[in-house]
Amino acid sequence: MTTIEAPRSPARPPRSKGVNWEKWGWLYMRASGVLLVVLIFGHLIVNLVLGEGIKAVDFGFVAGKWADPFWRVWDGLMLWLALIHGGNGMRTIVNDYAHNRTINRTLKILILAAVVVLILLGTYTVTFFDPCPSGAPAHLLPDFCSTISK
Amino acid sequence: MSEQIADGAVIDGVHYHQFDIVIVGAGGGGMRAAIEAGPHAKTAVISKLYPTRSHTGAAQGGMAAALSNVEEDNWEWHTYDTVKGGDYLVDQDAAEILAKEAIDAVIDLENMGLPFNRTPEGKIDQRRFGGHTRDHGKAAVRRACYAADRTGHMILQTLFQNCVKLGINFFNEFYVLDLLIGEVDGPDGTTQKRPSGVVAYELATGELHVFQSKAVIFATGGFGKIFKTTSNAHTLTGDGVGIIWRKRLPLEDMEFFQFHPTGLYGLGILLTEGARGEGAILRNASGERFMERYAPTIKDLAPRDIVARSMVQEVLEGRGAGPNKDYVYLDCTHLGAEVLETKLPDITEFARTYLGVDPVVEPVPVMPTAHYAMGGIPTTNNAEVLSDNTTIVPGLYAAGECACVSVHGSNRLGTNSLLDINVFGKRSGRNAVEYVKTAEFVPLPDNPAAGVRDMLEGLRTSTGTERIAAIRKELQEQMDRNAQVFRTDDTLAAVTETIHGLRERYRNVQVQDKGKRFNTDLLEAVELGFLLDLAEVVVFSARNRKESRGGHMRDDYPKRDDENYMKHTMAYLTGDPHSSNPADHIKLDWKPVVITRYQPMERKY
Amino acid sequence: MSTAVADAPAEGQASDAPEAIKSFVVTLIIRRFDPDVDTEPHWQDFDVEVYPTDRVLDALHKIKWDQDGSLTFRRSCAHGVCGSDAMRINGRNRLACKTLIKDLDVQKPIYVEAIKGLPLEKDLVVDMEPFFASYREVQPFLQANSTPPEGKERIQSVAERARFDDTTKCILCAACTSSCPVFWTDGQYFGPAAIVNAHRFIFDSRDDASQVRLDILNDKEGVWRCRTTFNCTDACPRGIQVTQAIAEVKQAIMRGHA
Amino acid sequence: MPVEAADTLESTRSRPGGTLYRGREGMWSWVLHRITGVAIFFFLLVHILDSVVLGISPQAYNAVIGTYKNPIMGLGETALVAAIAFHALNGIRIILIDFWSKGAKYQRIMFWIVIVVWVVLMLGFAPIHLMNVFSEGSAS
Ligand SMILES: Cc1cc2nc3c(=O)[nH]c(=O)nc-3n(C[C@H](O)[C@H](O)[C@H](O)COP(=O)(O)OP(=O)(O)OC[C@H]3O[C@@H](n4cnc5c(N)ncnc54)[C@H](O)[C@@H]3O)c2cc1C
Ligand code: HEM
Ligand code: SF4
Ligand code: F3S
Ligand code: FES
Repeated sequence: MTTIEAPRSPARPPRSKGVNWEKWGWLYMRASGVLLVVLIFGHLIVNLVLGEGIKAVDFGFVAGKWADPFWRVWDGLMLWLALIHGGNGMRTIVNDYAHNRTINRTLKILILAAVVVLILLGTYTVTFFDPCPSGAPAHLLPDFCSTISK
Repeated sequence: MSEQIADGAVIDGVHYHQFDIVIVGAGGGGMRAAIEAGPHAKTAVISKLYPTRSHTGAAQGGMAAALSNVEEDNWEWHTYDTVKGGDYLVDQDAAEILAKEAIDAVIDLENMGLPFNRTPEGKIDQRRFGGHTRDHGKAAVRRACYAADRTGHMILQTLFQNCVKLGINFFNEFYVLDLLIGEVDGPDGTTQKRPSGVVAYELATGELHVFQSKAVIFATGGFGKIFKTTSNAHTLTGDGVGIIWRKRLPLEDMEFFQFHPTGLYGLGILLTEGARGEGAILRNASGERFMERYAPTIKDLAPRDIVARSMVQEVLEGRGAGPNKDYVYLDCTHLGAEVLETKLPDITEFARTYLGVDPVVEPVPVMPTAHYAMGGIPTTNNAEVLSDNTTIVPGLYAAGECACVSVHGSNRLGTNSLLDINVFGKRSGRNAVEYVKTAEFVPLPDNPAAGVRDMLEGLRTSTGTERIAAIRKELQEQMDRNAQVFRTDDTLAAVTETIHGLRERYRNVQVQDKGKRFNTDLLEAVELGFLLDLAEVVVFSARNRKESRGGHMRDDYPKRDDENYMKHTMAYLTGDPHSSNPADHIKLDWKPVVITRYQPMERKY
Repeated sequence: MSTAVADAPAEGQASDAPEAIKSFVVTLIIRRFDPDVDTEPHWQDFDVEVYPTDRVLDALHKIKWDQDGSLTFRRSCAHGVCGSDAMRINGRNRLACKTLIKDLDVQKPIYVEAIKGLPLEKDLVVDMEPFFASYREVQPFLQANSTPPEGKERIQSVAERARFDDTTKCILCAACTSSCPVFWTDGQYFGPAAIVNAHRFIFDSRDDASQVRLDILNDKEGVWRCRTTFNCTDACPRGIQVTQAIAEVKQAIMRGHA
Repeated sequence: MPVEAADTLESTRSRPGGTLYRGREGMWSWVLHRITGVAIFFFLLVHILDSVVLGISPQAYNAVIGTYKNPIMGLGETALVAAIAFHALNGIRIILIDFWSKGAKYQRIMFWIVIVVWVVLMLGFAPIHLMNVFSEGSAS
């Protein structure tokens, strides 16, 4: 940075009334953070540490997990909490560094879009996931599929 | 003669402003005045520093007021102590006002939000301080209201906060360089001097501003920088007093400068008398509590002049500590870490930071440090500036350390200055408001900024070779050597010579920075000019007072001489200010001391 | 005892100091900028003879007074109480008058530059106006509805007084605000100093406008922007626990009262 | 002091515009928190997308997840877990600073605790994970 820092804009824009996003955002980051610690570490341990770790992860593995609604709720929660947490974090960062109004706007819209789309897709997946899609090769599916399909 | 110039006009590069009241200086005195004036008149405060940088913020120990919050006390005792502390050169009517209005002054500050230390009952706490006694000298009394050892900081912040609240107009880093005085028809056909405004130099841009106003209040603080070892800030160069002097208005009691006993050795940074108020003790090399010999009753809490002199005496008689036997110790070790950390945190840190000495476990090397100008711009009890012993300059006021009311006489008591700036700051503001209600603007002279412009351009473009710093250093060292705690005719004569030589050299001074914006080099050159002028007056007045009294100790005249010198010195600038012999341009006169109740007596503590 | 340190000379004593005290030469590398001629700041080296007990301010003075009079910086009290001379010394915000040469690594040059995030005016001088503007916005003055008895102080217990003691020490030097990475980003954040001065009143038992100040700081540019980087606390020359104060204000906003 | 002892070096070496601010634990922990946060965010985007593939077909999912089993990705995953672990631990530190009255006082110690716990976690995790990744594949 060789340039001289620009003066602060003289007048503060009027405070917006209504919901205080900054305060709730701040609180949300902390609340979600605490929950995420449990969710993410649980997730990591189950998927990467226990058993054969990453090598064991495949369709069958996930499907097996998701057969239990407990893990569906777990992953669903993680999805929502982490995406909103991350999205809000990214918004803060954009606000810090993107001073140009249009760039700032664009980036925030992109973040929002990414978060919304992924939450929708992800939620759809965890909710309507079919562990035993018909027509799939049986060896890729979890063991219990054979019992169900009969 | 130019008529009214509209507020905001820019003519020939000079900016014009118009206010009812202009206050020069944003220390405690200036801001206290602003709080009175702001709501009632269009007021501007012009300061060469951001207000919170003013040296009032350095004051530590406390502010006196006979609140009787912790023990019996009353304002009459306070008056007596002030008079006696000032070695009877105090104007007693003024001292009475000071002591009486002290109570309101403290309460005002508390009500404005000042966070004083509290007693267990939640009242303002008070501590002992040098020279403050109960019942006319019987014992030390707890009279100083304080906030840890940052009382001045809290006062400055509180006053600034209230100025923010009131929306006072500040012109920060504007350096006032001239006072404009016009002649108007007085009441009975005479002509009268009245201020028409001031001229200021804007540091950020290098441009000149003329502030036309009906009333001007000077609150520009002291001039300790004429000495080397001083508790005063680099910026305390006596500009305000110097401007008044150059306008050929008189200065009073300039020979009386206070040397505070406990300056950090070698540095002059102050360790508050509050330390001794809390029980700290002065010791010589052998660990003896030597103040017992000089002031048997109140010992270390004797007034500053006595303590400072005793310390120098110890050193001169070979009982000083250190490799050069040139300092004494302030011993706080028995106070304990608790008291030091809670009641004297800042000075504890100063000793640690600057001397590497931890007061909790070892005594701190100290020596007297130039601290406070008792003299200054003579004013009435209403803060009106005098042009001789009795005539006021209507519309011109002075308050704070730059003024001489005189409530401090020849030696100020600790905590009486923070009081002074509040009591007389308030009075100056009030009276200025009353004055501007009926007064008219005095027309500005033609080209009001011309004088200042010439001076600045002369300095900026000079091809001189003399270093500002070299001249200043020489002045400060010689003042320390010859006009400090002990003075004789010989030393004063020597420093008179020095000053003369330096004034000659100053004409050939070099300003290296030729730029317009933030030219602090130019500023230092101007400040040096004021320092030289004031040092000359100080020394000239000191030579003339052939007695010892308060802060003025003449080794060749060690006794107080009430018969000949129970009067204030008034110094006037006459003739050619550049003439070589000060006697050719300084005329001294006397002004009687106001004595009401307390007849001069020998001072014993 | 104390003599080893005490006999080292202070400012200006150099010339008549006994030989025993060793002075040495350090290099100061100062980031300079003269608005009249420069378009960009540049670095300049100065070699200065100093004593270990000298302050960086003394070294700057020696440069200004003996070498280059155009070097520009603010200073007044020279002992850390007026807040004039906050600057970035070796990459950290400090007061030049409270930084002793011996506490720096004198084998290497000392880098000195203006504080960051406020508009640079000249050499080490920045425009303080934006800083004071933020300060003014938090209503830094006592607002009490109750009237104390005529001619009497308001009562405040020792404990109530202690509640806000830490934040009364602020000298408005801007070392904190100009060390805050969030403030650097766009200068819109109120900054730690303004919050400290709001804290001073929010927790003063005599004040009745805490709610107003909490509302002001419960803003897009208010306390929530603080990312607890602690630069402010590390930089504060008065040892104020700045981040702690900010945390207390956040808590108060969440609670809904001081 | 003697003027000759100190002459100006006029050299103006080329140096960066300003020095890097030398913050301490608090600042560097924040820098890391920010960087890891962004990294995790982008990873998360990808990770959710690949989970969405679950809904398409088992073959497709296995193909995607297969790439995670390649050693390069294995290293990348270790880094990611390292990032998550730091972000999470430091997140807890931040939360303690915010909600525990002594949090600000102990923030520096807490930072070093975060580092220590993080190192321990990674020492526990990395070998297991890397062994799994680099061992001759049993699964699929
Ligand atoms: C270290 C120290 C400790 C002290 N402790 C105590 C104590 O415990 N108790 C006590 O009662 N007294 C104490 N005093 C004395 C007391 O603090 C001062 O005498 C008093 O604060 C002076 O206030 P003032 O408003 O007159 O001046 P200052 O606070 O010095 O303010 C002067 C103002 O004038 C401005 N100014 C000057 N020249 C110009 C110009 N030409 N143009 C524009 N503006 C100008 C400056 O910017 C500044 O704002 C102490 C003094 C010192 C130095
Ligand atoms: C594992 C548990 C997690 C915890 C405990 C946690 C905690 C936190 C906290 C407390 C903050 C706020 C920091 C501040 O205000 O200064 C934060 C910020 C952030 N987090 Fe997390 N987080 C976690 C997981 C995640 C995940 C999964 C992502 C990615 C999607 C993420 C991305 C971010 C981002 C981008 C920021 C903004 C950083 C900044 O503003 O500097 N975090 N995190
Ligand atoms: S909080 Fe500390 S660093 Fe910040 S302005 Fe106040 S004194 Fe300076
Ligand atoms: S440096 Fe800035 S981010 Fe917060 S802790 Fe201090 S205000
Ligand atoms: S000069 Fe006053 S704080 Fe450094």
